[in-house]
Amino acid sequence: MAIGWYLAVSAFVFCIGAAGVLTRRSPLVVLLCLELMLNAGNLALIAFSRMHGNGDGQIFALIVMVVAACEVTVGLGLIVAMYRRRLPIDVDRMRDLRG
Amino acid sequence: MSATTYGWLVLAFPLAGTVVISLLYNRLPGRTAGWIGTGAIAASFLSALGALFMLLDHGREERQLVGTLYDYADTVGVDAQLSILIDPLSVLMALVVTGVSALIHLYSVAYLASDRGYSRFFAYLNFFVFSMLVLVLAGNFLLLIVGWAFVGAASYLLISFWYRRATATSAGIKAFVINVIGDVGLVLGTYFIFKHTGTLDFLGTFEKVPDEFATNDGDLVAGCILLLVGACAKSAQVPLHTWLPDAMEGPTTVSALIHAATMVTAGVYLIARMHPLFEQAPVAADVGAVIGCVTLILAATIAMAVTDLKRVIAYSTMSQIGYMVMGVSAGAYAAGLFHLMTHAFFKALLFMAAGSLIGAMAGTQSLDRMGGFRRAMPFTFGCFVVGGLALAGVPPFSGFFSKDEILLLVGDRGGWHWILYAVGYAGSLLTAIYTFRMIFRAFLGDPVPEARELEQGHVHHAGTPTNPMTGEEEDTDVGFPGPEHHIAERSLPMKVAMGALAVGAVVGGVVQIPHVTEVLHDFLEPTFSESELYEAHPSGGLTAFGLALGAVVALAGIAIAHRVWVQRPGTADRVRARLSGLHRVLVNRWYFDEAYDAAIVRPAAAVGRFAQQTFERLFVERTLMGGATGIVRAGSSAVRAAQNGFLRYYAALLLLGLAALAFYFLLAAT
Amino acid sequence: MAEVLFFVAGTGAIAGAIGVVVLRNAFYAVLALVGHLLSLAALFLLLRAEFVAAAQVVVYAGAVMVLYVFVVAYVGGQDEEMATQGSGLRLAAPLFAGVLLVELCIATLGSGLQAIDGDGAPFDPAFGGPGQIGELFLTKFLLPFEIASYLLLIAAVGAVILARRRRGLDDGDRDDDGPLDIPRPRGTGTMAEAVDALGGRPGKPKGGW
Amino acid sequence: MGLSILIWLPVVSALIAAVFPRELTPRVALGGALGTLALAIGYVASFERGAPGLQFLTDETWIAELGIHYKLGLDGLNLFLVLLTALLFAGAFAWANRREWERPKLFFFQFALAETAVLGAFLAQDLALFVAFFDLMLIPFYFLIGAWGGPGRVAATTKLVIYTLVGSLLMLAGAVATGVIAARGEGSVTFVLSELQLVQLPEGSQNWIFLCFAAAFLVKMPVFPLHGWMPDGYRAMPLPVLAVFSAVLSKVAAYGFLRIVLPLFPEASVHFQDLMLVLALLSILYGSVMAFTQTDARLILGYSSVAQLGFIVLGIFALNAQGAQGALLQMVNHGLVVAPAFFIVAVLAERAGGSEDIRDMGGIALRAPLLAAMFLIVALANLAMPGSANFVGEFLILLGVFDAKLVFAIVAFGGVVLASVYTLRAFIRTMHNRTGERVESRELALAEALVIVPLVGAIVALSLYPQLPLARSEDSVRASVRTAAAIAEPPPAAPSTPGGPAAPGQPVPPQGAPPAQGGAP
Repeated sequence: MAIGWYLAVSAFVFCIGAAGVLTRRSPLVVLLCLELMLNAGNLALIAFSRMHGNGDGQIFALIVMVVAACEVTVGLGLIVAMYRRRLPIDVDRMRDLRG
Repeated sequence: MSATTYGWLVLAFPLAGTVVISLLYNRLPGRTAGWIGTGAIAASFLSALGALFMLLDHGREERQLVGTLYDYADTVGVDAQLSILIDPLSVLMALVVTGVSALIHLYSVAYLASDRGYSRFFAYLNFFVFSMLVLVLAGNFLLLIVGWAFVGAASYLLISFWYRRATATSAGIKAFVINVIGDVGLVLGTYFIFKHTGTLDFLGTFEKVPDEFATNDGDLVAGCILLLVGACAKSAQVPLHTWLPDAMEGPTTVSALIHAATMVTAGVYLIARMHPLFEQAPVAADVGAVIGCVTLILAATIAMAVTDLKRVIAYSTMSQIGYMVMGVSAGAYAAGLFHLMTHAFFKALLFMAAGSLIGAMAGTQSLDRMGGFRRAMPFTFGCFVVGGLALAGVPPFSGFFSKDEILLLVGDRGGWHWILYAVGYAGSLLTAIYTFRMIFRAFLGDPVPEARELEQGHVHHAGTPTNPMTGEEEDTDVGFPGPEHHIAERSLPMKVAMGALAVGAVVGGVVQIPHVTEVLHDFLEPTFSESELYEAHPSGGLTAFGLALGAVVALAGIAIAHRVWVQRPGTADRVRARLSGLHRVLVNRWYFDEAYDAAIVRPAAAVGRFAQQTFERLFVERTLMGGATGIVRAGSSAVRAAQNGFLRYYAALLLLGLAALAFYFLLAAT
Repeated sequence: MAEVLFFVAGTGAIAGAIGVVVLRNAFYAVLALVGHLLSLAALFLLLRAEFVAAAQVVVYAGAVMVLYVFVVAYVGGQDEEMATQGSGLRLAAPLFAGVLLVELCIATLGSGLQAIDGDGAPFDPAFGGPGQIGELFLTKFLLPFEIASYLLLIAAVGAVILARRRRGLDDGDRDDDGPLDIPRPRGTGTMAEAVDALGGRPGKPKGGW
Repeated sequence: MGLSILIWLPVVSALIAAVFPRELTPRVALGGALGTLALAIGYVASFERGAPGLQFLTDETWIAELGIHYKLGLDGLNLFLVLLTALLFAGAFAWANRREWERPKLFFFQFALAETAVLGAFLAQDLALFVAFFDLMLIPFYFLIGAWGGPGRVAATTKLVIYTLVGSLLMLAGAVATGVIAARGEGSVTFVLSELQLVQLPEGSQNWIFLCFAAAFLVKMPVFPLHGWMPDGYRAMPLPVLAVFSAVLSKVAAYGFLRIVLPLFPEASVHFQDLMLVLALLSILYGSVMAFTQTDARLILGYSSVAQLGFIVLGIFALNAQGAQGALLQMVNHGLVVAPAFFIVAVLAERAGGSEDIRDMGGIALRAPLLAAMFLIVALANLAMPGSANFVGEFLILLGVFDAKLVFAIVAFGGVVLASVYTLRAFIRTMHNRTGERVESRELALAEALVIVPLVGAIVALSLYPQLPLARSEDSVRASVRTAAAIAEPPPAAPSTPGGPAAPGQPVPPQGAPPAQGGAP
């Protein structure tokens, strides 16, 4: 398959993820949508890596995975903390910038 | 040791005295501080003598020696070094300063014995002498300015020595500020001269002056007139004289030392030192002569009217310095410096005698309250009369020779200088009158209660000490004249000091009798070797006429005073009643203070108030600050509106930005 | 064969993604993401990135998603309403996404890169294997590798601190005075304040010299 | 490497101090500041007088793509300013040791960070690095005032930040523009000062970039009419912070003119000379008049600083060697005077029942002769009494202005007279006259004396031997003003006049080249 196809899939997934971030209100799902976008990026990276026959892209993808994992742990930690303190699990209702 | 080494020693002793007394101020028992101070000045005097002898060892042509310690500020074309110039002029000044200072220190040892600030006083006084010596020994303009300002600061410290008195502190600040104006004149004048000569060194400057400047060159005249501003401020010449009468707030010995004998004569020294400049700029020299002349007559008239004992002497000082300034400006250098020396003797003597008198009056200074002290204080009376005779210019006292020589040489210049000559003799008449007015009112007539008390062997003491100027009760902790008063009759150091000065006042004139002993003239000749005016010699006939006229005028003045205040005691009141307008002008000192108040002080204060209340608040605070904060506030509220905390809104903006960026790249690619 | 696989996996990935976005129940959304990730792993394999594909399955679809599931279970996977506020945004969001998609497609199609139409570089059997990855990580990318590991460590510690139950919080005992603890006026967003509802003591130093 | 130690030592030692128990933190931080001072003294001692160009050079590429270097160096311009900074910070740390601070670790960290930033700004020889350190200075002071300040600190901090930030942003824009415009001909961007000096910017660009830099510097000093933040800021700052803020930070700005503006934008400096001189004069007169009417001791000193900085600007924009040399000396002098003056104000306020209003003071000299003597020396130095180093500074400044623009010099002398009025007024109203109601006259305590007496000793020492800094700074100062001076006053046919051997428009050799000597003997 031509590399272009992979890139197209990547673009689709990225945009779906972006739309999800914009429309969903649960921070959990927002995090999931962010994962989608990151994975779209990963797909593009690996496609280009294949295109050039160079392993660097794969390394990038792995590091993105690490960052994504960190983001997930911290994000989920926050969600748990919010839940503990009986705060609403809803990004629209968490607008008070003064804590 | 060379002459310059002695010169450095002259400076070192008073400085060491200051440092030692300051560091040990609270550990010195009794009068130790006073003796240390006196000793330091005496040692300095001996060093000055050493410098004199070493200088006399040199040939006439080599009597200008420069000693340099290190580079003070030698950079970007400025060549200021820490250097002193030893020549006949500076040695003469150093001798007069240290000699008179040593005696006044001696007097102060007893006079201030009960003052709580005893150590502080001697630290200040030694510092003053050090400063004065820096001034007269300085080898370049920068060091001259340093000494010039140091004496101003020392004078400030000593005027406001009794710092709990508001009158003293305000007099101090006035003196200091006027002296700073003088410093500014000096600095600016230096700039004008430095601009052409490119050196601050005295000898280097004098060498270059004839080559760099044409006669009456604009910059040179400006520079010299600015130097005159400095001289006027320091020597209390019109119009910068108003601080001197107020300076009498300081202890009497300070008045004797600083405001009569030494500091105020610095202007005379300056003009003499700068004579190559002034001779190249005769216009400026003429201005100086006129200023001196105006001052001598103006001050003499005021001295006729004031009744405060110390202020009468202060105005008389102004008047006498007027003679000196007139003299040195008109080219009578040796005569001017001669008068400086004799004046130091007799004026210090007068102040000391006045101090003794004030001691007997328990601090009161008004002539109206004094009288009949002749029998109670014979020694003081004697000294006062000797000083008064010298001041009035009665032969053969010292003032007779010096004052008349100034007038002789001024008259010898001819032309319009005859006006100065005539005014000088008019001033001489007034001098004799007001001097003996003082003597007659204080010592003759019926004894006042204080005098009677003293005749019975007891010095009068006021119950509660008060400030004689305001009547305000003293804050009796420190910073007021001590509770006990001292008079010369009861105190050996005071007696010795006054006696020595009295001898000087009587016989000081012999060093320079025209056509007979011209010791001073010969001695100073190396300093003024290039001067054309220095060699001027009035003819024998003119000299004889001048001396005779001087003697007659002085005796006439004394006779008038005797008639008005002794023979017909009511005369003064009648004259005052008839000339009430003139009297008011004189008592108010020609309204100089009021004029300055209206012209400078009040407008400045008004500008300050306006700046603070209106300008700062309206412009800086409202317009600038308000404008800036307004802009920032408006901007921040716009930004704050975007920060609504609505997370998805942020994300949408991000995405929009991404889309826009991608769009840009797409466009850029095609 | 590859084409078939690609279309199956690609469709799976896109479907999974759509599932994540549209499913209201968070639990189902997580499951959809798992499906998406697995499809993506297949795509990675097609691109000859064996190691990344394995990591994707093991780390991502396995470990990370388990974490998600736990949290969803803990928080409670209640259904959420779709956006109520910002209805303009509700329209704008898909619009922006669509615009971006169009742009990306144009970029892909109109790209001047010739290689994009090819199958990629000539095949090297070692490419994408753990050997190559490991060598790259320990030579060329050693520093990023180390930094990433520190990042992980910090994130782990951070997550623990965030989620732990705080002892003594109610006493207003704030452990400050660390060298980098920034002094700030009350109410600038410490967690303690958020929970304490600003009831704590005023934490200001006195004015002075 | 060596200079990096000097810069970063304060902040590192503050971090170490934070490890110690909180009782010990201030002591350890003070130790760090004293160590920095010792290091600075060492540099002054080993500074080679007369050697051309920068010494103790550190030059690392920081951001290669932008041509930004981490370049540090000492020369005559910054040598004594560095020493001054180290000395005054050590004094301020010692003063801060006298009282308890809330959150001491944080306080001393911020304070030390401030020292690092100031030292960095003085030593930076790269425009971007200078800008970075210059802006870094704001951060610790923001916290120091905002968190530990007195009443009204929030408004004061806001004003301060707004003013300085506007200036800083303008300066940033100017710095970037300088690099970019200078690179247009060369191809590669560089921010290293010595290389930027080789490039002649077009005059139009020079003019607006000059204004950007001038805005930042004039606000920081502050100079009339950009001093709006000063009264509130001075009232609110904690005293040790205020002492270094007033004494050192203003000097960074003045130093910026000599280090950056004059060599890089000589044509613009000449173009705006009159404007700057007028601003300087207004500062002198306005500051003096305001100082005369204030009763808050801090504000008297604040406005007096406005006037003194007016003199410094006056000297710099005389655009000749005398003026610049005087300005440089005056920077050191003013720093040395104003810091002990603020400490003395603190001492006085402690004796006047906590009030800083001079109307509540009076008669404090009564039982405190040492305090009175110290204050007197500081006061006399502040009014630039001849014999003090301040006088030498003013003498050179006014001499420079006198040569360049006679009228300005004459007006400026009015400021000299006014300085004596307001300084003595403050001295008399606090120390002399009748004792104030709540005044309790006490001698300096040992801890107070340990800070004030050495600083006053430094004033006296410098007064006795001003040649010490002057001799070391002369060559650098000449190099700094050479181009501008040549444009302002084309030299006469004989090129031996001091200060202007280079022909107008001729590019200036880099700092490393030996400066052409003037005709001074």
